[in-house]
Amino acid sequence: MAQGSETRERDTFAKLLCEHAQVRPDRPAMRHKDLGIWRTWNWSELTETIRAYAAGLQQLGLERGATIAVIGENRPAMYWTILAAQWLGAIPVPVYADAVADEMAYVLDHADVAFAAVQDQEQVDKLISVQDRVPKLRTVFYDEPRGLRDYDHSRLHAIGNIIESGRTRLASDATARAAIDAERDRGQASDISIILYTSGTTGRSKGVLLSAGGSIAAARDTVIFDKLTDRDEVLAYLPLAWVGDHYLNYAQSLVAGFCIACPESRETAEADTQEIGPSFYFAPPRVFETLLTRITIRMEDAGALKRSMFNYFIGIAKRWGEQILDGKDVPLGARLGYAIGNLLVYAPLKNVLGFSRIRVAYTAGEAIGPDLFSFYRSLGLNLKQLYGQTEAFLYVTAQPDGQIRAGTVGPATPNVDIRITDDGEVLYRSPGQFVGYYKDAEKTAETVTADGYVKTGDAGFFDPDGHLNIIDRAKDVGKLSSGALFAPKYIENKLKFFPNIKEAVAFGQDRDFVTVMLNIDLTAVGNWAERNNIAYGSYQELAQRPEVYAMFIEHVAEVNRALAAEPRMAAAQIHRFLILHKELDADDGEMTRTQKVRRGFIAERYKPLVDALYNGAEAADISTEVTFEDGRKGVISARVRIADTKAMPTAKLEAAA
Amino acid sequence: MLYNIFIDPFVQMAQMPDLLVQTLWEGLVSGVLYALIALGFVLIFKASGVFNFAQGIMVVFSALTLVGFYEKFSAAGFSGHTAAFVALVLTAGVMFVLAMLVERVVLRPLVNQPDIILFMATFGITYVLIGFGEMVFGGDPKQMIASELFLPSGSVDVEMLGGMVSFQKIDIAAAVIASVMIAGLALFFQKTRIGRALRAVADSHKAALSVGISLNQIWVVVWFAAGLVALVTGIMWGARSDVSFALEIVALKALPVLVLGGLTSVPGAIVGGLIIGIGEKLGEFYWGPLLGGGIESWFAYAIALLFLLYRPQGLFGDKIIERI
Amino acid sequence: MTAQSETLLAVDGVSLSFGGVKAITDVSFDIRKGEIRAIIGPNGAGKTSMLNVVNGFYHPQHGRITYKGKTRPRMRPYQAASQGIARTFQNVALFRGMTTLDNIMVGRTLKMHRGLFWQMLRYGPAMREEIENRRVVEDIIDFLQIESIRKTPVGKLPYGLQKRVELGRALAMEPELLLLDEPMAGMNIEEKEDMCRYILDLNKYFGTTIALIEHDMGVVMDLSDRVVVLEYGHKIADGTPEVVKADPKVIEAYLGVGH
Amino acid sequence: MFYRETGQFKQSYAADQAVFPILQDRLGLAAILVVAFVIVPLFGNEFLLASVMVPFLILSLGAIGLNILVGYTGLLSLGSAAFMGVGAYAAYKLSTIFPGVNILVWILCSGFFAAGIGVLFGLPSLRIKGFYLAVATLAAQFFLQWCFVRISWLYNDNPSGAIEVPARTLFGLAITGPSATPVTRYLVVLVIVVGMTLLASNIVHGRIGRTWMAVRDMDIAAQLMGIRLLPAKLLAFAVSSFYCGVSGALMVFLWLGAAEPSAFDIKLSFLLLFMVIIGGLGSMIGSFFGAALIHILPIVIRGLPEALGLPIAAATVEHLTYLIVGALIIFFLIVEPHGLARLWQIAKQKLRVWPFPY
Repeated sequence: MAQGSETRERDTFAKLLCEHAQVRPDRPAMRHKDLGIWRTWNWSELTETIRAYAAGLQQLGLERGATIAVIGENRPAMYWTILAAQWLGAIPVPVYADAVADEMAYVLDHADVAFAAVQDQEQVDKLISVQDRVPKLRTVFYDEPRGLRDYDHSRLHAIGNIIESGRTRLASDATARAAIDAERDRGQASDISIILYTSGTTGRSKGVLLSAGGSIAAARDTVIFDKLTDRDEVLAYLPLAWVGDHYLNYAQSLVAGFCIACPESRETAEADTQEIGPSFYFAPPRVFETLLTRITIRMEDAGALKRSMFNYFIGIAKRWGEQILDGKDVPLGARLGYAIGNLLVYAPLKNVLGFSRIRVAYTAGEAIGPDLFSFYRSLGLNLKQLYGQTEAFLYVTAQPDGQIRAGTVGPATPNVDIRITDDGEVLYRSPGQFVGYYKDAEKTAETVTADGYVKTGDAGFFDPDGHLNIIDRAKDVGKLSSGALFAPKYIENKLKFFPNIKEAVAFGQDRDFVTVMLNIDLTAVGNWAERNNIAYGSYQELAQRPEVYAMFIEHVAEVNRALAAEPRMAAAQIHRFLILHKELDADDGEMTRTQKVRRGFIAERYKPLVDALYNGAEAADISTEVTFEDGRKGVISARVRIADTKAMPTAKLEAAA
Repeated sequence: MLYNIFIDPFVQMAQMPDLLVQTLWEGLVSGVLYALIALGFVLIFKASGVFNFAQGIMVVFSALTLVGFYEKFSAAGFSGHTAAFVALVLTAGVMFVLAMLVERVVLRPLVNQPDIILFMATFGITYVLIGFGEMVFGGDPKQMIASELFLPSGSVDVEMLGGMVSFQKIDIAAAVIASVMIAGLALFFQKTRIGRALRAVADSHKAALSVGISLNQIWVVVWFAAGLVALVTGIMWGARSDVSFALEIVALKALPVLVLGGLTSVPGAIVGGLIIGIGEKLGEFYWGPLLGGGIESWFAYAIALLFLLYRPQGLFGDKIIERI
Repeated sequence: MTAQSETLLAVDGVSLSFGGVKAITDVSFDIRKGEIRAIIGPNGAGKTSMLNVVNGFYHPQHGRITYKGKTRPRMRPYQAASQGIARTFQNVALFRGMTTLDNIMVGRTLKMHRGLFWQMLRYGPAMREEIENRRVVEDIIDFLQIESIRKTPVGKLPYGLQKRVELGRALAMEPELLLLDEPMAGMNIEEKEDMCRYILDLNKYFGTTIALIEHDMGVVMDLSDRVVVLEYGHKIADGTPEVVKADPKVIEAYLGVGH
Repeated sequence: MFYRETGQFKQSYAADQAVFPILQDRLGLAAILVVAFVIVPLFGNEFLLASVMVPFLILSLGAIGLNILVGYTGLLSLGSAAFMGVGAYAAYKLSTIFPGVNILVWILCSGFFAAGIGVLFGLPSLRIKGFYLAVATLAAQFFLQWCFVRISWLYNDNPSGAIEVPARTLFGLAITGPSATPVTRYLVVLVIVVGMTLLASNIVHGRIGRTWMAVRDMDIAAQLMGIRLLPAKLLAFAVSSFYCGVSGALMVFLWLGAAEPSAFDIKLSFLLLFMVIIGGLGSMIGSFFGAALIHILPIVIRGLPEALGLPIAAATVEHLTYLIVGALIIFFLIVEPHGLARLWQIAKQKLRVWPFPY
């Protein structure tokens, strides 16, 4: 394999790929569970595939600078498309596979895509349905041929066929190979390597332009930071269009040379995690939360003996686990107890979850409950937090091994420079930071300061150890009418730590007191109801059961107690709450695709409820329009009860700063 | 050879009809006893769907218990007849306790299990009964207290067909008692409330439940009835030979009888018993010598097997209809 | 729709009775290659018996069955299977002690030939054969989207999935004629939609001829090319869904039973 | 708990279809084999080897045979002892007619005779099912046993009516007859049993095994899959009887040394059936569990009074054994009708999902 010396520059992903093919040709590069077994491609096979794919795509007219949409789940063909496009200097634009046609049309149109590579018939159908709104879209490639046989194939190509034709072309024509390699070598650090569309907490999503050199530089820093090598392995299950997947799996894999494993299907992702046993893992707090809820529920069904053993050793872990993980000195007895616990509980538990081989795990995206965070760490899982955003190509801060504190997100990652403005907003400058928003110079200018810092929109501060503390979105940190600090997210996170509470939305801006809307967690509460013989026919019915309210009053009171203990937050205790009759849902626009609540939208949508929360009513009627899974719309109405809670006596204020 | 198999036996039958009658009679008597054992099986199978392998051992066990009680009482100075009848009543009591125990310990916990599991459980009962019986009564063969129970002995010799045919009185008594027993059971089924309930259960468990019959109660009754049948069988059989656990193997003979008659049919059990009893004796007497004798041990099964190939559900069994 | 002229199976004047009870009386109809043929009718109309006749489980007293142009002699079910007729059952008839994978693998029995010797060694040709057939089965698993229950014993599966596994088992036989006995009974709307899609895909892409019994009239009208209507063992109508729907006798039969 | 399966993924169907796909199972199996092949012969005393292990293994083999028929194919048989007898007598005749051929060859060949007879008696199984079939197999039991008594050619007209095992060697080492040491006999039996278990396990995991299970679970559906019932059932009878036959030959040649026809009476058939049902229908390992329970438990019960210094008469112990075995059968059926193998499976599943209960 005679590659040009240019590949040594390693400034594009395609060049990195070819370097791996030379340095570690036989190490696994990608796996996919397909038809029941794990297919594996090593770096040399992967490189050949990508080269052929690039050759095929070139033939179909994909050119340098053109954009190509990538719509699908985590499957090799999708990653290949990204790589092959980058090889040709084209710009991949991953799109959320579960996006409704409307959202998809906007992104495709905005990104000027003429090509789209999609997973299956479902996505092809979606594209056909928005055809007239994406006039530039010419050609669609698909991975799974099933159901597509009778479609008009003049503009439709199977990815497998493209790769095959590319292979044939390369094999039959010696110059073709040189030409395609030359195309790769034309790539340079300043190329735009990908456009990632942000989900946008407000307004339309924006296309974040990232450069090849920047992306690779950023990934290289964190690969060194976490000592990732080609022996590592990840299971790719995060949405392809999200910066997390593109960075943690794709970019880091190509920099470090480790293997990406793609699950068989969404339903099997968990089982596949256990089979692969990833060594590097990322999950948003929500996933860890769900897992913990399930652990708790499953353990509740265990026999008394096993349960008490479990609880006993979890107790030991809580007491000593984190200290042992951080390499601190602990008494011999504790170490022994922990070792037994590891044998009986921690290691088996991690095994069942597929976490046994994890060396480094991260969570981000939302604040994680301190107890939740410690729970996993105490089991010996090296779970850390990072703080980042798409514009930074993910990392802004990350917790180094051994310096973990639950409340903070750690110091700036290597080569990242952070500044905090006078009004508390966090700004940064990072190697991976974006080039700009696609076709939106105005927004770009709004976001980037004159001296090259990027505004995060988050409020935060550094603690004495230099670890960043994020309070909330800068614009969301508000005040009660009394002038006391009101950080809604902070309160919501505290509530959401209860396994029974799935979602919380806090209100209080310019009001006299704080109120919240809650979502029950159907699994946890349903289980609880079953054990307590509480009958219910639907989500709505369960949510409005007086027993559930009674339980939630307890939960809220506990949060109030915690708030009362913190001088800055004591005034923001929850006075009234209600349990929503339906689950907040991204399809209804109540949450973002990354599952963040859209507080403003909710306040508007449920205005009658918000009013009732503040006018002292005991219940309120509401009817809302909802979108069902199949896209149909309907209206559900309900009468929602409202409960009052006691404010806790505030802690002595003398310590308040 | 062919002559020996197909012609000679019949020639012999024709030449010595007295011997034929004698053989037929012996076959008839053992057939009656087979039928009695089979009857116990059928009772239980009909009412609870349990293929009670222990029926054979219950015969032995009841006979041993009877003799055991008798020995205790006569040793305590009771007169022969008194002791025998007190022992009889007590044995019946023991069979009732056994029925209760079986229902409580075995059937109730195993309700709704597949047939083969219940079948195996009755193997367990068999072993327990053997172990318990031998522990209490010892392994030696015992003499049945026939005369104490006013059962006749000796024989009636009738001159007929140019020879003497000898009828054991006890055999005649056995045939009579068996007939009375069967008639009694038939009445019980037809006329009593429990009998009707039993039939309801046999037809459909659900139907029985819906008319308010306790299945558990039924089981006890049925097992008790089977126990009484076993007791009678044991007395009769014991009067003809010794009472010992060697009888167990004879009890297995009830299986071909059942197969022949159909598992759920009382008349089937009787007819099957007679066919097997007579066929076996004829086979042994006329064809056995050709094969070296002793074919009684398997001849009954061979008859049953051949018959099954022709009619898999037995003589009186319900036709098996496969539905899909 | 073009290849539909050729008749795959013809039922000609078939009558079937069980000990005097007439299940089917003088019914004739045909199934054309590549079509989806529905058999409908009220309960007890003889629909399932009809399928049982077609795959050789019941032997009709009168009438003739012509399959692939040849009049079929009295045959056993396994012969029907080897001639490319597969079916599913009204009440799921899976092998409950086995996993999804093994159940579908049983459907490959006719395609596997290695004898006891190689099976015993589970090596060489036997293993190769096992793997080749596993591949086919995996394609079916993929087609029916049942990856996540591959190794689950079928007895533990919910009803809808059991039906899907049963379809998979029938597909594993690579049938030319697939008989489906109420494939959607007891399913919720979503499961029904899935099942419809599978049936249509099968018919469309693999050219499998399908005869199905179904109660859900909507499904029948959507799926089938032609419909036979039975009532009390007699054929009362036969034709395209539109024709059948408009037939007064059919309307009466269905209204008669309260539909 | 000891199952740490994270990271065990299969890259080929061969690996995925393996009989033991989980690493820990393979390790456990290896450990058991090491104990069986090395530790037991090294440290076991004569009693353990000759009276516990050898019979246990031989009975396990018979139970596997019966399990193939009853557990995998769903055909109830009460005649397995007779098929063991066929094997024993065949091996005896062959080894006395052809003394020059190694006895192990004849022991294995005897299985074919048993298989042939098994097929013959399996013929009715097409029409007969369930208990009716059990009765049909009883015909085999009593008929064959009668043959062993009446056909003197089978036991070379030995006046005692028994067969006596001639001394034979393998590589110069006595393996049968009085001079064969328990260790040698144990190892020979072990090799045969392990080897045949492996083969049986291969069969039941492949097409044939699936065919049998399909016939067992739903014979009508099996037919419609193209399975012909009679050949499938006859094959089950053949393989089952083969195993029983070899087990019977081993029983006479490497365990008892001599045997009368009564050695193969119906009680042995029942014992095998207990082993299969208590061990677990349709499970290889269950056959071993069952054999262990039914064979070793009475030994323990018999040894217990002595060990505890209780003066109990031998006869009483015998009766107690009956009583206890009977009670245990009922107990196990109530606790787990699907046998020890199911308990084992549940335990294994619990260990796999530990600390979770399911």
